Parts: sequence; C-alpha cells; structure tokens
Amino acid sequence: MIDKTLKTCAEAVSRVFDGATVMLGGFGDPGLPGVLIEALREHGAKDLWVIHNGAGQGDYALAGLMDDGRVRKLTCSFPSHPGNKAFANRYMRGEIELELVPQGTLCERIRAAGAGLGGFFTPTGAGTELAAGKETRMINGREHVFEMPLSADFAFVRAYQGDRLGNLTYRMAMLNFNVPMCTAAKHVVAEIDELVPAGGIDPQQVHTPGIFVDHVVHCARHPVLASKVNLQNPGRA
Amino acid sequence: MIDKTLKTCAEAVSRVFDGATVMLGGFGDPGLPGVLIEALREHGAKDLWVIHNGAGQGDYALAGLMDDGRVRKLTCSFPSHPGNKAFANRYMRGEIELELVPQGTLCERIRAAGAGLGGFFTPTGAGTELAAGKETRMINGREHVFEMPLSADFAFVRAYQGDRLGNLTYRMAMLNFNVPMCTAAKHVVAEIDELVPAGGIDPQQVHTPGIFVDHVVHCARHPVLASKVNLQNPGRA
Amino acid sequence: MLSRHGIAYRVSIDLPEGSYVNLGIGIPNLIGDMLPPGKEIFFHSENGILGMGPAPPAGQEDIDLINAGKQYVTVIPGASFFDHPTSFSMIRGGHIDFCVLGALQVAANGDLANWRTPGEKVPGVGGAMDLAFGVKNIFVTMTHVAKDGSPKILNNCTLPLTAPRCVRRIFTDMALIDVTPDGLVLREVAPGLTPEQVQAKTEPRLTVAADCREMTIPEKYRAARGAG
Amino acid sequence: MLSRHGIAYRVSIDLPEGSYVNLGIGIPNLIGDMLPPGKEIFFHSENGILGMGPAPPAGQEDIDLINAGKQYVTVIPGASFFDHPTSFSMIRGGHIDFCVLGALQVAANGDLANWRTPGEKVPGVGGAMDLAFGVKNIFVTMTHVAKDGSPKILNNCTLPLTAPRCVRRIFTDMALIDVTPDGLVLREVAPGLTPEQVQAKTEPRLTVAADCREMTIPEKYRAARGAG
Repeated sequence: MIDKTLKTCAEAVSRVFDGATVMLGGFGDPGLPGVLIEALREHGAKDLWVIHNGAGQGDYALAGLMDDGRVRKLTCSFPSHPGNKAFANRYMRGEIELELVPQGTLCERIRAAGAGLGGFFTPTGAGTELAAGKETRMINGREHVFEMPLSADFAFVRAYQGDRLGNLTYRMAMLNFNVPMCTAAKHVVAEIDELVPAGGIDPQQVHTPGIFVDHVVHCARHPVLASKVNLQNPGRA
Repeated sequence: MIDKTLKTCAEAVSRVFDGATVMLGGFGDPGLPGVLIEALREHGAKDLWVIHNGAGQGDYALAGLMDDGRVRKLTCSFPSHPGNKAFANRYMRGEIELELVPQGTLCERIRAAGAGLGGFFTPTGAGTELAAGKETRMINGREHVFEMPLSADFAFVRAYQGDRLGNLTYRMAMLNFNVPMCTAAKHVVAEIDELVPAGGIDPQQVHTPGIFVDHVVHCARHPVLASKVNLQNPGRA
Repeated sequence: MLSRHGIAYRVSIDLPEGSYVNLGIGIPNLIGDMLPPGKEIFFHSENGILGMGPAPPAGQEDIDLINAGKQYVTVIPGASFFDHPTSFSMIRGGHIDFCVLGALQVAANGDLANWRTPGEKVPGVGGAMDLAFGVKNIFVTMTHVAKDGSPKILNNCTLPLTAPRCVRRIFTDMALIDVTPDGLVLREVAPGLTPEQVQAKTEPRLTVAADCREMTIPEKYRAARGAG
Repeated sequence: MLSRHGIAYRVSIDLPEGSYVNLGIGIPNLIGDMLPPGKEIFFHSENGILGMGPAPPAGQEDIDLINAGKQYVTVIPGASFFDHPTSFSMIRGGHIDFCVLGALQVAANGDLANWRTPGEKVPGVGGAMDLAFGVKNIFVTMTHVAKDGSPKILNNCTLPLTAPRCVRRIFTDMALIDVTPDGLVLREVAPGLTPEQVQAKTEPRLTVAADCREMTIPEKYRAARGAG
C-alpha cells in the first residue's frame, strides 16, 4: 500500500543537504509551511538557495532561517516588506545574493519547470531594469523577455487536507505558489491540517494530485501563524 | 447585476463570422459543446478555422460541421479516428487544411495564449517531422522546439455547473481542453448542465473563474451524447 | 483639491458594472467602499482571489484569506480561489479590465514608475510589473505633486520604470488626465481649480479637452488645498 | 511465444507498487487486469485522470468518464481529475514513472516509431510524442515481427519517429530486451525459445545478458509459435 505520510517534519526535512535549492510555498501566512521551515532551522543545512515570494517576516520561519545565516541566495519578488529585517540586514552586508523576479514571472518559471518546458517569452519586464541583459524578442509586435524554468531540490508547502497518496486541497488563498511549487521540485513535502482517507477528497476537488507529492505530515500550524487570528482557523491545534 | 446567461445556443453563436477561428472544447464526448456546435451548423458561418483535439466522429457536431463544408482549417492532434469520415473525405480532396500538433503542445499553446505569453520551448517533437522547419534550441543539454501561442475568436465548451457570473465546474473528465480554451478566446460560451445561483459553487471548487467566460447557456446535452449511456448521466434532459 | 477618499471616489465612477478590477495598495484600496450598493464589480487579488468583499469585522478574520497587501479580506457570493499561475494568467493574459495603481512618477507617454523608490535599501517588485504590462486599462492614483511640491507628472520618468507606455488615465487630487497618442489631455479639474493651476504643477504640456469640466465630488471628499 | 496477455503479464511484473503509469492502446491496455490484488499502481490517462480503475460493468458507464482511448473507465479511491495542461505537465515534466506503448518499429538506439503507419491517409499523433519525449521509462510492447515476418526491431527506423532514443525496455512475444548505451541486451526469452531464435528475428546484434533466462509466465499466457 502506498503511504506517503511521515510522523514528523524533522523526518521530512532530514534529506536537505548543504547547498540545496529549497522552494518555500505560501504568500503571506496562507500556505506557508511554518512547521517545516522551523524543522529546517533545527536540521542545520546551510548555504541554501531559497525560492519564495518574499523574504519572511518577524523572527519566525524564513526570517528565522535568514537570521541563522543559512541562506546563501534568495529568489523572490518582494523582499522589501518592512517586517523583513532579517533579510535586509544580511542583504545590505552582502551576505545574501538576491534574484529579484516579477511575481507573475516567478510563478510561471516554477510552473514551466514542473511542466517540463525549456522556458518562455513574456512581455513582463521588457524595457525595464529587471530585463537588463536578458534575451528579448519581438512577438506579434510586442517586445518579450525570455525566462528560464526554475526548479528545486526540495519544495515545502502547507495544505489543508491530504491523504496517504499525497493528494492535497487548499483552503481559500492557500493555493498561491504551492500548486506550482509541488510540481517543480525533486522532493516535495506538504504539512497538512487534516489527514483524510484515500478517497476522502472528491477527485474533482483535488488541487494537487498525489503524483507531485512525496510526503505529507499531519501537524498543527506553526504557533505564530495559528495564533494570529481566533476564528475560522483550522490551524489551531 | 451581472448576468451572463443566454436563453439559447442560437443566440450564443450569433456573433460567429465567416473566417472566424473557433475553439471547440471536449475530448471525446466529455466536455464537448454539442448543442453549440449544432447551433453553429444552423447559423451558417463558413471558412472556419477550428481548433479541437480531434476531427469529430459520426455525423453530429464537428463531423456535421465538416460535412457541411464549413471548415477551412483544422488544428488538432488526432484527426485519424476511424469514425472521422467527414474530415478524411474532405482532407483527401484537399478541401481542409490540417495543422497537426502533439496533444500536449496543443493544449500548452492554448494555455500560453490565455496566459499572455509569447511562446515557449518544449522538448516534444524535437527531431521528428512535426518539428520540421521550426526553430530549435539546446536548453540544459536537450533540444527544444519553439511553439507559438494559439488563440481564437470564439471558444465553446460544455461544463457541468455554471452561474450567472460565468463561474464553471466540470464533472470528471470534462475539464480536458475546456479549462485552457476558456482563457484563450475573445468570446467564450459554455453550455451547462445546471445553472446555480451566484455563490452556489464553493469558491475553492471553481474550475473556470467567471472572468474567462462571456456567456452560459443552460440546456440538455446534445441528444447523441445524452443518449450514449443510461446511468450516471447528468446530461439527460 | 480632493482628499485621498475623493480620488478613490472619482475612480469608482469610472469602473463600470461587471468589470474585473485589481486594486493596488494605498488610495486604490479605498475604492471598494466608494461603490454604490448594487454596482457589481469583481475585485481581483494577485494571490489568487476573484470577488473580494469588504474587510471582515474584528474577530472574524480568516487566517487563510488575505489579499496581496497581506490584509484580511472577505469574499462575495460567486468568488473563486486559484493558484498563482492562474492569477497571473488573468493579469498578463489581458483578462483584468482595470488596474488602479499608485505611482511615484508618470510620463507624458504613459511610462509608469512605481516600484523602486530612490534610496531604498531593498528593492521589491511584487506583482507591479505584471499588472502594469498585462492589464488593459491602467489607472494611476496619486497626489499631483511630491511632498516637496515638485511635479510627479513628467516629460520623462527619472526613476526606474515599472512599464513603458502603460498608463491610460491619471487621477490626482487636482485633476483627471488621460494619456493619449497625442499626449496628455486634461479632462477634469478638482473643484475650485483652473486648468492653468493644474498645468502649473505638471511638467508636460496639457491639452485642455474641449469639454474639460470641474469634477462632481461630494463635499466630504474635498480637501483643503495643500501646501504645494 | 507469449500471447498478447502474456506480454501484458510480463510488463506488469516490472511495474513497482506506488508507480505512476500511462498505458497506451492495445496490449498495454491489458496490463491493469494482470496486477496482483493489493499492488497499488496509479494509472494516468492523458485526458485528465489519475487513478483509473477497471472497466465499468455494462450499464454503469458514466458519460463523463472515458480514457484517452475513448473507452468508459472507472476510478479508484484517491483518484483525481484535472485539465489537459496539468495532465501533460505530468507527462512532459517527468512525473509519470512508466509509459507502456505499442510500437511499429524500435531501433537499436531506442528510437521509436509508432505514430504514423505507411500508407495511412490521415495522420494523427495524439499524445504519443508527448509521452515518448516526457516519461522517464518508456516500455514498448509489440509482436517481435511484423505480419510478413520482417523484424520490427531494426538498426534504424524507416518510419517517421515518435521520439529519438526514448525506449528503455522492449517486451515482445519472444523476448525482453533492454536498450542500453552499449546497444540491445537480451535479458529474457519466451518459454521454449533460445537466444539464437530471438536473434534470428532481430536486425541489430543482441548482447545476451550473462543472466539471460527463460521468462516465468503462467501456462495460460503462452501462445503457439506464430508463422513468423
């Protein structure tokens, strides 16, 4: 019988190696794999190349990982949130390399990797400093920029429901980067709010088919995230 | 109040003009907009460029449209089904132009158009006769073929549930080409099994958000399709 | 002169029923509350929401329901959730009808600069470029002049561009200006202002539309004239 | 010699539990019924299904549930439905572990020809190229020789290619042959056959594996030796 469940996030991150490329899902708090990221902090792997929309906030999860000095490079669209002190400090000291990518291009590059494409032309960014040095081409009378796929060794996401086969659903705005990231990494782990039996998710409502997922871990959400609001909150232990 | 419902498929196809490019959804029978295609036959527009996975079967829907001599060009992946006599006859007489595209490339080109991309590189087809004359590029050590987006003036699909806002869901294998086609045409119409109130579809379960859809028509499925099996059949009038 | 809410109010008039609209952070965020009851507009958020409603009452926030500005939001009946690639397909594919953005600078040809402030330590672009390149109608809302009184509508942007030639209409506390192939056209002035006063605070030459008029703005949305 | 079911049976042994598998039309379609109970394999269909089960009993077909071969199918618990772009992302993105396809010709270097038959009037490619280019392990099932007795395993394909150098393992009614960087390696022969007899019906030179053995195939799946 296929069983992709793991008992702990520690186990789930145990394969991460120094220098690994790691996609971290979520946009803001929804979909953020806070428990896996804390496990990754405990685990100790360093020189990580992190792919995420932002640079973390406060002192938990990704901001904590940055604070610990474990991130060598960050590919993201929006590291400039005022709450990102951990990143800002290290970036200004030249300790973290930054690859800044428009948000739509970032998620499309991740999708392209998962879909086995060799890259694509997008109008976004043409003629701006973010396209400096990139190949451009006129297509249907409009300038386009060539963008390469973006893959990773590991992808960590938070989902709502999951089953032993790795099928996932997301609540509301949790889908965000998690859907494409699950397709684009060699090793994909989802922390989930609810573990349901195989068949417990309507086949028409699976957001991430199990083929894309290696492991699921059923656990309460990261305490900082779970504590943020009181109502309508499935992440409370 | 937004109201995208129309009473009849005749009304829904009334804007189709001679020479128009028309995407027809469905793969086999699931998702096939049989009633809209019959309305298009009645409507009379000619010199159509049809984009569909196959070339129709039997003498209904797309096969009927071909038989009527209304299709100038067909872009598809699999016109060679033994039941496609209408297409085969006209194709061999040189009356229909055929653009043959691998199925994954076909749906990705449609998606690219809907997503505003200028084209993409895919490994599929490199070194085969279907890539003859196309631009190729070595990417990460593998030969890739450049493929352009594929858009249309009209897209017609069959969905399961729909609301006045154009939100759609699909049953089982109805999603197929319908999801990308709804994004890639100037004018999109869905015939639907059930009309539900706004909010009647769980926001997490919308397969095609209403932004992509111009009109929905609530009607029984095409009689040939509805008659095919007896059980589990929401398409019976 | 208009207050921030006045600018938002004026934009709200130009958003037709049934349109799909993405609102940026700041003044654009005030637009939702300005719509008359029953005028159905679908608000899009880059992080995967179509059909955002008003902010939730305190204590009723849902941990999984935020907008692109990381604020808790609600959804209206007929909303949908989707992933980032789908969300940016809506943007880049031209499916969103209007995007209302703040701006640092706008040039006479519609060039927009709004993503990189001078002297900032950490640059961040987010979805700004995708929106500016992808959405059919880019509306800009901003104060007409910078804090030091210098014009923000310029012959050429001096800050890094978000997208070239993308702005269609500019809404400020002083005026409503269209970007046209023939240059900037002054369509409306704020109550009490003259076209000449607007021109004085604008670097490029404005063509005053034949039907240029004073904006119709409720009293509560007017503001004392600023120092500029 | 093996029957068609015998070839399918032999393939089924090589599909590990937990694998994601796409089955082509013809012999590959027989594989699902050959799996021992409890061996969990997820079958993928190009038209948007993961987790296909056995064919439905007559009268219980669902009008919306067909496979890529347009046959009515069922799904097992844990199945999922998705659109074409997602389905071909699974294929092209290397997420499907095995694809079992029929073939017209296979070359010594793994070139596959299976989409265009000689003299056909209307060409059709369907998802064949996507599968051949995208899936990690391409298994081919076919009769060892054509109806006229000529070999189908050739030094070079003469028919238009589906994909170059894609085939990993060939299952025929006479043998199991691996495509390796060093050429074709004969791993197993059908019951009653010798490596020499297989070589006689194969154009490229076969390397006989040191542990080459006779296949273990139930009696019911064996066939009388064909005319070829």
